[in-house]
Amino acid sequence: MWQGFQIRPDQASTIAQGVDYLYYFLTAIDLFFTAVIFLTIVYFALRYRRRSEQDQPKQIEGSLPLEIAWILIPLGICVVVFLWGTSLFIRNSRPPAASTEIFVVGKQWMWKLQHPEGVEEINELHVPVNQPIKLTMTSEDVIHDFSVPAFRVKKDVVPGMYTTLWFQATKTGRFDLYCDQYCGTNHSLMRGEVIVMEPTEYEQWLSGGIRGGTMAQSGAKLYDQMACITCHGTGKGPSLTGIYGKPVKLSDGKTVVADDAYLRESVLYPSAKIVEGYRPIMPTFKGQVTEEQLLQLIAYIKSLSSQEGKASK
Amino acid sequence: MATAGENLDTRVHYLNANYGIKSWLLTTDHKRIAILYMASITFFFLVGGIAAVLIRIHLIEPNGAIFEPATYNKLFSMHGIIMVFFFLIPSIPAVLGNFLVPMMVGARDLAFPKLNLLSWYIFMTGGLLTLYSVVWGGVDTGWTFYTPLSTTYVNTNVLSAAFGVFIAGFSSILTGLNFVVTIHKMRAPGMTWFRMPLFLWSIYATSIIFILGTPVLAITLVLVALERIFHVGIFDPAVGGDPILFQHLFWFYSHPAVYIMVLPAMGVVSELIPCFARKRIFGYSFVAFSSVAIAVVSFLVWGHHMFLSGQSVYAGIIFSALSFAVAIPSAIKVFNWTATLYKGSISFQAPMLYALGFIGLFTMGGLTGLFLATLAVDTHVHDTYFVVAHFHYIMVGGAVMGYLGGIHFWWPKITGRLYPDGWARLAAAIIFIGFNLTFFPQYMVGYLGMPRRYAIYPPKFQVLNVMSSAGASILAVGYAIPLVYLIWSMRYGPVAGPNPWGAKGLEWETPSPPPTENFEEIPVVTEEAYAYGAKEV
Amino acid sequence: MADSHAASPLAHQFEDLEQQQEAASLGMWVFLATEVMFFGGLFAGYTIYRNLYPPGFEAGSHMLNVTIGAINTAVLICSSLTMALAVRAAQMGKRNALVTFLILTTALGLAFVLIKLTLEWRHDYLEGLAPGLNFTFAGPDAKSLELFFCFYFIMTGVHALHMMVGVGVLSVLLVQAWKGHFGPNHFNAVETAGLYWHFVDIVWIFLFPLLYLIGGRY
Amino acid sequence: MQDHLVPKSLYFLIFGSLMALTALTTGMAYVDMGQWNTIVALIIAGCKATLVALFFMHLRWSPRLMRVVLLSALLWLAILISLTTTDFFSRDWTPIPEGWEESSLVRPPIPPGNLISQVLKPSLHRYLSALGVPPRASSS
Repeated sequence: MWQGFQIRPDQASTIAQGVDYLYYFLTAIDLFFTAVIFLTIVYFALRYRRRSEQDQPKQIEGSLPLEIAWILIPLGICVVVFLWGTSLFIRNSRPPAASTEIFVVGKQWMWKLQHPEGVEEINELHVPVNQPIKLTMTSEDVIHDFSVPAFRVKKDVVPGMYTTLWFQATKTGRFDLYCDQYCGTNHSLMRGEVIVMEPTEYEQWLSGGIRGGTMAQSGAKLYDQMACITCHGTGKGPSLTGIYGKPVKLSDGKTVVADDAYLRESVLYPSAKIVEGYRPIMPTFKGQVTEEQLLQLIAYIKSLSSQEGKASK
Repeated sequence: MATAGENLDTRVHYLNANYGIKSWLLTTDHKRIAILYMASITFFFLVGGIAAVLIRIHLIEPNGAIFEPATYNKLFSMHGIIMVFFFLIPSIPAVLGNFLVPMMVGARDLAFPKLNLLSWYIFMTGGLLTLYSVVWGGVDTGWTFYTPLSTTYVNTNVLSAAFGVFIAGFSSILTGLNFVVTIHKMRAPGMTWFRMPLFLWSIYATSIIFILGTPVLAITLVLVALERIFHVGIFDPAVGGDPILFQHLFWFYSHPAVYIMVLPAMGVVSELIPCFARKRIFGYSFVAFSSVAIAVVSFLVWGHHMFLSGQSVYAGIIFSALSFAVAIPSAIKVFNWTATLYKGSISFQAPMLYALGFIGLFTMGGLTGLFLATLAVDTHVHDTYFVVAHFHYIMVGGAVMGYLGGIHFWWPKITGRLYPDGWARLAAAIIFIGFNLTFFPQYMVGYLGMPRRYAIYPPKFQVLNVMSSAGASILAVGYAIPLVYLIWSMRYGPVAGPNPWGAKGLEWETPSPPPTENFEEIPVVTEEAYAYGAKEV
Repeated sequence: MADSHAASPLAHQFEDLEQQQEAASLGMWVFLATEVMFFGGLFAGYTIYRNLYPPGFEAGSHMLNVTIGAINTAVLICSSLTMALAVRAAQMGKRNALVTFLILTTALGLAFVLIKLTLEWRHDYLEGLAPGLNFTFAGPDAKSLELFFCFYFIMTGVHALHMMVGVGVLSVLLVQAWKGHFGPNHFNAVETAGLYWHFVDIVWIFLFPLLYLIGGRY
Repeated sequence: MQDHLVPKSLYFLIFGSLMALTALTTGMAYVDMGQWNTIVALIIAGCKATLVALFFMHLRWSPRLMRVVLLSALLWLAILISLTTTDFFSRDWTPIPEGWEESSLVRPPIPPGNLISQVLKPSLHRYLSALGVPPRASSS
């Protein structure tokens, strides 16, 4: 029964160890102060127990030096822990540029994952070991939460916005993936596995799984089906070539960067931000495209930029 | 109630001043209203407790021992809603606060007695409405009512449950208002701010939270209801609304609400420790101001519930730093209580055991709060059983221990009779042990990654869950014992006399049970609080 | 207990009239503090969305009728004046003046709500601007405009509800004043009701620019 | 304090000022001041509210306690609004980790001397523009 009894999950990512060290440090502080309080109370309780009903102990009002000491010592510890925890957190908040981007859509009650090459998975995520992976996540319905304890990463998956999370696995194997934000009836069944593979195996697995072309190819197909080109290719609407990641000037004089969130908004709510020099004629595609298709469209628009970048070089 | 006594009826007191259902339901006497609250919240505690027992039985099996996930979800939502809004929040303020605040300040009643009775009726209206909706049909959003789940996706009694909580909120507001005005305006001659018992300081701090926090929850629930009925879109991403705004507004109240639960318990402990150590409290003004500091700082830290919610990284850093600030006043209190014991004359009657238990459990609960304020560690343990364990240490280990300690301490004053001390000590010990056995394993299973609110969980977490459930059965026994002997003592307990513990404070200078007007004549205060041994010096 | 003292203006739990007066007025101020936070939740939401979607909010604001808004503001300020004069009459023990001013205040309060209801909400509803009921606006910024109207209806609705509660309280006071219930030593109820009434006025003083004037009208 | 009898003329003076300010704020809405329209309107509203509170609500003659109650409510309101907006307007604003390795860099490491010009300033500008205040440098 006690065999394999753990006090921590596997350390399977580059940040797991750092988090665990901080956890141990906090546990040590916790145990130390708990011990101090418990032992002092027990000692006082025995040493100063009431020996007769007539006991009238000498009164002590307090002690300023002691008060200052037990304000400053916890304060010092808090500052150390805060700085330590925050620096780790900041590091975990910004994915490295070289990350492979995988798209995650949460819906009641499953995880849908799409690799850039177009492979789609449900409740299973295959990733190569020792490579930074960036997850761009959104939800089709309620708030979910993508959590992999072995990687010590977790992030809410919120409808209407993109959240990101990144990790770099250091061990091959299968690791549990949970939905940590209560999301309705089958919340506890919204689980899966992250399968970390050697890069060569991963390539093999990928090539076996490609069905409908890459994300960008699927996006291109959609782009065709929905006849986006009738406006965006004719000058009626702004050209989409090379806009990804670039600033766009809007009709109200403001400038926004054409990132995932902006593109998503422009498909769903075209009138929200009108590009300067164009009329608000685009119909909304809300209800006509799913969150996955949106991600494919964005991948396609993104690919238009990289192609252009290559061409200009 | 305590009518057929040995010699309690020889004089007129608040319990025998008049009889009959009407004399209770229409009373404006703060002491009787306190007893009305005590009966109501005991009832709600039993309902919430039954839910807790069922939850723990269910979790013995990884696949769920008794319920479908849908039922389990309703069960933990019911447990959370009932326990938070209808037991913990009113527990000490509405019961002990109502009974003691006027007596401690040396007044005949609260400033607005009719308003006080109204608060109880509001509380019961909200409570019964919520109870109806969580028992018949149920709610499965959890006590947090997160949008858009609660507004769009679930098909259960969200509206009526939220409406019940909304109504009960006004009871909190009016109670807090009554306390603040009473403490400001009704103090007896000579009762200066720095002569007040620390219980009053903590009730005052709690009232600040009631007054300034509860209305935000009220308006948030109104918005949730409008959103659910009309789909107006304030929290709906489809219209450009942001579900995270709901979390901001919700936690703006609900984080300070944790301190509504634990601050009064701290106040109780600050009364018990000096009495049973026969010592003045160590560092009176530090303990007093730390209560107010906790109340203020508690409003600055709500974002630590949202580190991973899509809230900005910068806001997360700010909230993390502010969250650590709460640790300081909490630490001040724990150290000062411990120092009060030094060179005291310590007796171990039941209330003292609860107080010492409170210090132990609150220390453990508070220190694990540091884990959750630390961004990187919270990233791992957020929404796992680690959080569940942490807040049960604070709310059950802290607030409920404090409540029971206070009930045991003032029981002779409330009823005029003593309970069997041996049984009470036994119950305190069983509760302390049972509590730790229940919730300590949850810290461990939480760090291993088990998410909260899971009806079905991976088998690898089973050992710790079985341990927790086993501990819960001990805890349940511990809670059942006081219920029996306290009810027994109301009729058969020995007569207590005005001051069975040799305690200081105005409430002990009047007979037990006190007369309706509390004091024969309004007392004049001439000494500091906790003037133990003052005459000798 | 309390009932035995009902005839005398001093309730049993107080030592003297001054303590009772101070308690009543402090109680009302504390209650107003909760009201600040109650509206505060709405103001917080408004601030965020107004800054996230300025064009939609400004366009929405432009669809409201400033003249009616300004007239209503004036009505409320008049009612605040009559309320203040009512309290003054109560302080001086002038029963007839008190009754007159209470009637005026109640009437002005009702006028405010009626103007709101018939000239504004009804109009907005007919224009198809009521989110959740018949929101049919389809121009640019439709979705943030809908958010603006959410806030418009909820904020003015909650405010009007407070007005109605105030009108109810004042009607009760009116009856009591008519019966000669109040005197120079016994006008707490009028005073605290006055505080409430002025507070509701202040809320409107902020709602008026936030809803009607943002973004300018030029 | 309740016994303080305010002269009728003062009430009418306050009433007059409130009406004048209402007219002023309505009139100002027709003057193009850009971002300042809202700010001016709010300042006028603040003045009106202060007048009502001080004179109609007798705050001017009330004990300090009442003012403390009111001010703490406003302080709490400020806490609610400011901390919530802090989140909303720094959403796309992620700090750069210290010692971020070159191999996996989003952008090259910034020499400490340029920290202000390359990190703090643009961030501040973005923050201000999110709040609706156009930063001076980024116009045109």
